[in-house]
Amino acid sequence: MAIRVQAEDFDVGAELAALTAGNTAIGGVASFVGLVRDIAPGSQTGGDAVGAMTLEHYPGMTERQLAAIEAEARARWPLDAVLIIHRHGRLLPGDRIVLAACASAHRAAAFEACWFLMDWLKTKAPFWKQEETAEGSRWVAAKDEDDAAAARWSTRTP
Amino acid sequence: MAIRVQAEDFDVGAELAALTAGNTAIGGVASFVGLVRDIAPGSQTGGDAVGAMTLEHYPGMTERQLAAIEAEARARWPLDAVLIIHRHGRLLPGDRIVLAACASAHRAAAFEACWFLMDWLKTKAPFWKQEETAEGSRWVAAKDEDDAAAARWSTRTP
Amino acid sequence: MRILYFAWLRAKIGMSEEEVALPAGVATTGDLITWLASRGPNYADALANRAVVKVAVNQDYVGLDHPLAAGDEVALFPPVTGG
Amino acid sequence: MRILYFAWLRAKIGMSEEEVALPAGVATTGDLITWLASRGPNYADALANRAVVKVAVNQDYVGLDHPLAAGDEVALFPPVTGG
Repeated sequence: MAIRVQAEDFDVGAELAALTAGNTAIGGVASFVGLVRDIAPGSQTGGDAVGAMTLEHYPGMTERQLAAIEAEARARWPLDAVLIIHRHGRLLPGDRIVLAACASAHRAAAFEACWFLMDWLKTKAPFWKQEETAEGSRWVAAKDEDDAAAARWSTRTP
Repeated sequence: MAIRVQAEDFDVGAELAALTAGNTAIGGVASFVGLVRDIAPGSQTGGDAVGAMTLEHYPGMTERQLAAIEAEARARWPLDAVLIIHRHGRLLPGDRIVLAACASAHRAAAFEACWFLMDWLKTKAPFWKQEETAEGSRWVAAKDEDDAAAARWSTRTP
Repeated sequence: MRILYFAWLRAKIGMSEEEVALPAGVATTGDLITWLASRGPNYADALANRAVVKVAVNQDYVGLDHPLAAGDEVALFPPVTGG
Repeated sequence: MRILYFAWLRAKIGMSEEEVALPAGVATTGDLITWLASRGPNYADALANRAVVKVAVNQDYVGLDHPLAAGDEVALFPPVTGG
């Protein structure tokens, strides 16, 4: 199990290399890196410039939920290694927010599992984004499309 | 366009960082790193240990086909940046073979496009693997599952 | 019972956590929210739209019919927006 | 016309490329393969199973009915196995 919730940035290359080190049965690693965007896509006014973002989280429950999501991925797909790193605190546009990675002998399993991790994480891990714009701070609203993305894994049999 | 065919290894973290540098409209980067496995999964005898692998390619056509695959991905999904690096020459188990990465404002587009790149690359880019085992060298056989994986993108409308 | 508030629920209520004795008649998470909403305009405002209030008990998501015990850690927060 | 061979086709034929003058009667890629297969046992062996011979002309995949011109670069190779 590899779940980390931290304020610090992470080194994607080093993390992915460490994930597969010593296991030459791994055929590939699918990963996703989420970045802070400078435009608030879900804002009601639309397109406001975002100067910074603060990620609040629920210490303890966050790690617990991420571990549950990882366990679900491991139950659904044949994975050799899984990694989720999620940052909290104040971040600037272009900063890395999250890294999800799945290593498997099979590329389809790696891709599906990694996508699943991101979709579930988006709707289940207790993080909340507050954006700073010229008009002040505001909480990012949850997106219906994220609920839909998570829901499609409920009925899917990989 | 970012297509590279090279003998040298690549630094995944540096490549992904360079891919998104200066573009804060990017919400995320989906990527896949393919590695040399120490077992030949598609071998007829099955499960022979692989000591090394040599990747032959068709210089010129390889770059041309990879560029065509990238162009197809950009036509199908809203992508901010695309990168394909594929190595040739002799590689050892655990070595990186290929990196495919897609950056987009939208995570679904990044995941789908990256998966598409890998599936098409596997069946269209002129590379051939020759494995070294205790019984000698042999050419890796193409897999029906790779044809099936590539074919599903023919009818899919993202 | 420890109650935690996050994001705009925390901001509207004006605190990140509080310790409360489980009041008589409060048996479930739904009862707790109804009771909290009666405690003042800040609570009433924060809890006005129950559809956007998520509840966790002892760090697991639960529904509004979840039974409560004295030592529980209850958290109230809006839909999550990480990743 | 330049003809390139890759992977086990190269190994069986015993060379990676050759220059040939387009023979009379060879109008298409299919004609070319039939003609090549008649040139000796190494060619016949390499080209025995046409279903696993891929053809590219000027670095694009083509079928067996593709017309040939004198200056073409033709490549014959097995199904690809990169990635």
